[in-house]
Amino acid sequence: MKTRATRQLVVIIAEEAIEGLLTTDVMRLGAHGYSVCEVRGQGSRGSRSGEWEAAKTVRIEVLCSPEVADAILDHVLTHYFRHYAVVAYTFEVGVLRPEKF
Amino acid sequence: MKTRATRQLVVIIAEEAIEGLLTTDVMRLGAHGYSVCEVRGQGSRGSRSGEWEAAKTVRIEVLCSPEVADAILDHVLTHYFRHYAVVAYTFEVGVLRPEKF
Amino acid sequence: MKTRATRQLVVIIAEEAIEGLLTTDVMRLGAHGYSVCEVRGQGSRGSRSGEWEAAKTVRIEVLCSPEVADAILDHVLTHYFRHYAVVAYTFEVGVLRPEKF
Amino acid sequence: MAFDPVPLFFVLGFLARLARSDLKIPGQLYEALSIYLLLAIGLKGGVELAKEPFFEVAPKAGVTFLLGVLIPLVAFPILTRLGRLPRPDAASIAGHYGSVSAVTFAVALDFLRAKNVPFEAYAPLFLVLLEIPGIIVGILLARMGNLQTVRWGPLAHEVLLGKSIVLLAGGLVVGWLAGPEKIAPLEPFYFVGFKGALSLFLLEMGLVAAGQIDALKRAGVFLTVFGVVMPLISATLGFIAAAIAGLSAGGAMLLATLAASASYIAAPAAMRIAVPEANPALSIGASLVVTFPFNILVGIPLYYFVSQQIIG
Amino acid sequence: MAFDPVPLFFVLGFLARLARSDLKIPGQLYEALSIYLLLAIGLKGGVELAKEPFFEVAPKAGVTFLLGVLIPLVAFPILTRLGRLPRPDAASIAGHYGSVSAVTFAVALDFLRAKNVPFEAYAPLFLVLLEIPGIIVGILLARMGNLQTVRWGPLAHEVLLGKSIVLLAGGLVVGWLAGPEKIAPLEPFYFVGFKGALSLFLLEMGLVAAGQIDALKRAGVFLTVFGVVMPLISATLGFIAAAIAGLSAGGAMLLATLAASASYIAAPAAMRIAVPEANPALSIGASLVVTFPFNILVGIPLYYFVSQQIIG
Amino acid sequence: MAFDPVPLFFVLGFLARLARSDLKIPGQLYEALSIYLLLAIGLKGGVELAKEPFFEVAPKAGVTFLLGVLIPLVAFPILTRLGRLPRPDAASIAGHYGSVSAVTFAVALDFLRAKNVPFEAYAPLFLVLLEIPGIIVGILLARMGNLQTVRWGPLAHEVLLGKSIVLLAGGLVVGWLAGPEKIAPLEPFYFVGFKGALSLFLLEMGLVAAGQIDALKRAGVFLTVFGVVMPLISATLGFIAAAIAGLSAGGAMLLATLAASASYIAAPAAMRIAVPEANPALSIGASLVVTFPFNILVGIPLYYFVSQQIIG
Ligand SMILES: Nc1ncnc2c1ncn2[C@@H]1O[C@H](COP(=O)(O)O)[C@@H](O)[C@H]1O
Ligand SMILES: Nc1ncnc2c1ncn2[C@@H]1O[C@H](COP(=O)(O)O)[C@@H](O)[C@H]1O
Ligand SMILES: Nc1ncnc2c1ncn2[C@@H]1O[C@H](COP(=O)(O)O)[C@@H](O)[C@H]1O
Ligand code: NA
Ligand code: NA
Ligand code: NA
Repeated sequence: MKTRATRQLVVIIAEEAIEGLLTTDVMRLGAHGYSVCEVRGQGSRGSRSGEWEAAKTVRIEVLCSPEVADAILDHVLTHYFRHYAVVAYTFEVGVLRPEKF
Repeated sequence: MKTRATRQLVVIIAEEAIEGLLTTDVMRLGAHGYSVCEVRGQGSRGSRSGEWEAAKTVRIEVLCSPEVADAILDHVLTHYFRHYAVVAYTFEVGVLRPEKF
Repeated sequence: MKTRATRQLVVIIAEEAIEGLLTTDVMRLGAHGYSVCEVRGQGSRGSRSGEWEAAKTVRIEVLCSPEVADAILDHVLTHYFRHYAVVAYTFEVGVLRPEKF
Repeated sequence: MAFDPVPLFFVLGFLARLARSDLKIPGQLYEALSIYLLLAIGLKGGVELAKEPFFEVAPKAGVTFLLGVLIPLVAFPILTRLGRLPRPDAASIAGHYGSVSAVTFAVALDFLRAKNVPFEAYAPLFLVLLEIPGIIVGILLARMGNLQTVRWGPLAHEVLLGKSIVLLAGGLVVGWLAGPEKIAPLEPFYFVGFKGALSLFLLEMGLVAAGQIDALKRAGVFLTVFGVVMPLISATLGFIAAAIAGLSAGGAMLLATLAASASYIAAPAAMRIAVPEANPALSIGASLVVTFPFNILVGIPLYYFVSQQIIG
Repeated sequence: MAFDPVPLFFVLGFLARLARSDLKIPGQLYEALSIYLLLAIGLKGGVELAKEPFFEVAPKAGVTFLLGVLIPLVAFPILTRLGRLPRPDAASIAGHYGSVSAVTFAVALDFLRAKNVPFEAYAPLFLVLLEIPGIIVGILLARMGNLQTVRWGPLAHEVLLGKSIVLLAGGLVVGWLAGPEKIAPLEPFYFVGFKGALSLFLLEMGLVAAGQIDALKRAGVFLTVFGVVMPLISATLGFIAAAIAGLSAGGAMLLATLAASASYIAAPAAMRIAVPEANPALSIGASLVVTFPFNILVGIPLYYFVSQQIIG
Repeated sequence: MAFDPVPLFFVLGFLARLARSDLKIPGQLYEALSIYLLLAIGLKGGVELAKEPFFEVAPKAGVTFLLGVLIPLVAFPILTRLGRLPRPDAASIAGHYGSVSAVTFAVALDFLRAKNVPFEAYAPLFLVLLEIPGIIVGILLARMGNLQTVRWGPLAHEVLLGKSIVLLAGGLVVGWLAGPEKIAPLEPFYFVGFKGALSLFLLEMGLVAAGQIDALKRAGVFLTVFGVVMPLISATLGFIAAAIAGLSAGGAMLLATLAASASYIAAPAAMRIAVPEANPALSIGASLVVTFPFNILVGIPLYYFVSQQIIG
């Protein structure tokens, strides 16, 4: 298959209470966009069914440069991991229009 | 871990108005299936909250061969990138039952 | 970008009827969590619109060690592929707090 | 000539989907209406149940239960012998037809109310009693010979605590505990709005049913015919059971409708887990795409007509 | 002084979003209410249509249709000449203003009912007739010179089977087939609850409109002014058409409101596919953020006042 | 004996979830009902407020506000001293109990209406006034000593423009501006349907509360006891405040219920941002799994009984 420019995809799964904080931070740290979808799930803090306000979880995905990805992950690690239900991971993807991200 | 056959996962995030066009194209270009989920997000064209018809965004994922992945991405690049809110990326994944895709 | 510890992300797309079975199995096989989102889609068994009970599809993602990933995929292959609408794939991601998964 | 609007809503949804309109059902509206309808049916039945002496109701309930056991036993040989279907598919379909469709029942209720025909007002109890036995018999038929492979624990849980049973039976109990006077302030929400909510739900069912046309194609000619003939057989059995139980004409019509209706919620979910090798397209094609519209459009007026002839 | 609550709900939603409150619209509630309102409007109109002789309605329908063709033809030169907008944008916006907003119509209906003003009760038919021609004319304007590039097949499908047409026209047909007596039991759900559902929908529209403030910024001063002036021009054309068609004061007010309203559901969807190079922020900024609130808050009382002066 | 159906719906949901039924709440139905209930409460209060002279209401409002400040100050030492909870947890829980639960209030309203007990009809104003101060005091308690770390700007925004305040206060203003006559056509939707919508919401609350049983386990015995005793203390304070403010028996019962109720929407959201180190399982376990059912099932009849003894 064709060789394509690469970028990082960063995925953050977190309780919805901090969606606003996280997306603001993500944009401030240099991302040019993000997409959010609602999930339900289970983890070390028990089950989160999404049925009511405090049980909602979101999955935020951000396509960005490796530098921005590092900045986002470090920020999440320092500011949110301790007190919030958060999971984060990253991987490399081939993109169209790399200049967009 | 076990070595597995690989395929490409293509992800297209786009305004819902063209979901029908995109999924038809994807199947025509050789994919054998796709999965769609609704997202909200932000990008160069501003924020898309998903609250009403014109503000909806979908995330389409297609597991397919590298050739089909190329065909899909090129098609999206030529036909949709100019006028529509679209983001697309691809990466390699290990699959079960490779003959299915 | 920084080097990070890696884990596997396993994604299972399946009819909602077996969501409960699958998530129970996933946890039993050693995963420490999972996230589920609702999708609609198309595949070899036709279109699944998600509009009513029997047409619902879920996308389950599990961040886990390569061993657990193997166990999950093998289990899905043996127990669910034959009779159910199921798609599964896996890929490697960089994670924060690897000890969590 | 003036048509009853409720079935027209079904037709509207059906045609819209066939014509590939972009009209879509918000999935959660479907769920919300379904919760509402089940609760409303249960509540109303419960209020009425409170007025009946137990020994009046018990024998009728017993006959109803037996009817649920009988129907799949009748359907199964038809499906294996005439239809030459493999055992799991035949058993699963038999289970679907042994169980019931609450919305079909709701349309029949509405039909009788519109015509001011009296009926045993605790009829929703029959709905609860008929939902389960058919499913169990279907599973037994599928697993004959190796019954030890059935995981009865989870299955019983799945079937007895499925959402429709919980809402119907829960509504019955709430209605029964609260009684007519305390339920009265809930009337505008649950009873006055019932027909409207039902019409909206039928619009959605039309969309859903037409969306399963593919399943019908896979089901083929035999199952299409079965989807029309089986309700007629079951309705006949229903009328016989009603005669044995001594029901009024209205009650007999409701029992015949229940017998004739096929499940498209509880049975598919249970069969998917308990009989995974059965192809769900077959049972859904027959029950949802043929039998459901048949009952709504033709069956209910027919069963009503028959009930008036033989009992009314 | 007592305010009409319905527009106040819009203002509440608008201010809440402007103040960045976390009040959000469940997307499926928006969809559910929109399905409900369209069906209710259609049903009511259909019931009334059943009472009218065809030759009474046909000429009025013809005039209404022509009005839908005319408005975009008037809007287009204003947008290209005065606004110096590129052809695709001007054509797309013209199409939005040629088409209609069902919710604006619903508010006008409710306004007349509250004041007990009589009107041609089959007015929802006008709504159906006005939804489409404006969109088609807009697309033709965008594609003048290279009409062969338009894929008319899919477009006709998209426009004729769009969800609002299906629900409105479907409701009309169901209401017409069922007639007043059979529709009566649906009244509590579809008609008595109408104003409440409308109020909730307007709350949501307020949130949506304020959420599109950015689009208005991109649209700029010219389109903001256009969003206020164009409805006044269209309403005038609407009154002229009403006079030609010989409508009552109430009917004239409804036709003027329809003419003045701009589409924010059917037109955006159709234009996005048929004229992709048109920037959707421009048409949505003007139609949703300016014209919709203008009509709800100022236009409807104004058109009412005018209708009473010239006809009432 | 006839039971009030509204609490029975809660019990039904609670038992269904405990029994691990697959009955699920469509998330957006939950949101839709919650928007509806808050608006309906606000509207009704606003209509009544329009009838009251300002100087009548102002002192009662002042007393209510002080009550909201007082309750967390009483709860906090109990939680730190008796419960030996760390400061952030104690402060967060105190804030939850200082704030209120609108649904508990709705059940109390419905209880009084069913018994035809008169009350100060502008009581929803108390609900608005009590929602916020408790949360602020809770945050202050958590941050004592390093108040400069609190980001007051975003916090004020979060708390003052939270969805429940916007809907309640917005409903009050709309009701007040529109007045009784203009609100009348909204009655069937917002008021006649209220009890039914409330019953459905309580079914969902039962499912939600039972789903949080795990949280209660983490909360432990002390918080379980606290969840029953604290409402009794707060209700007592509420009765004292009512006596000072000179409320009627009905009004006193409502104020006691509000005082006794603990927030499970506004407070969790605010605390999560402002006091992230507080474990949300503790406050939710106590407020949602213990105090909410306690108030619905035992508290409201008890506060009513007491109000009749001391004032009625
Ligand atoms: N191993 C995992 N794989 C996928 N998602 C996870 C995993 N662990 C946790 N999550 C998600 O992250 C949320 C919070 O996790 P936790 O903080 O571990 O409770 C859960 O509710 C899941 O949605
Ligand atoms: N960098 C990004 N990462 C993830 N999603 C994005 C990104 N940029 C845009 N999107 C998504 O794509 C949609 C359209 O993007 P745009 O055309 O840039 O406005 C947005 O609403 C987002 O949902
Ligand atoms: N190639 C594919 N790419 C992405 N999702 C797929 C693919 N094939 C199937 N799916 C998803 O898996 C579900 C079941 O697939 P199937 O068993 O092939 O009908 C479909 O409804 C889709 O949601
Ligand atoms: Na049956
Ligand atoms: Na117009
Ligand atoms: Na309180």
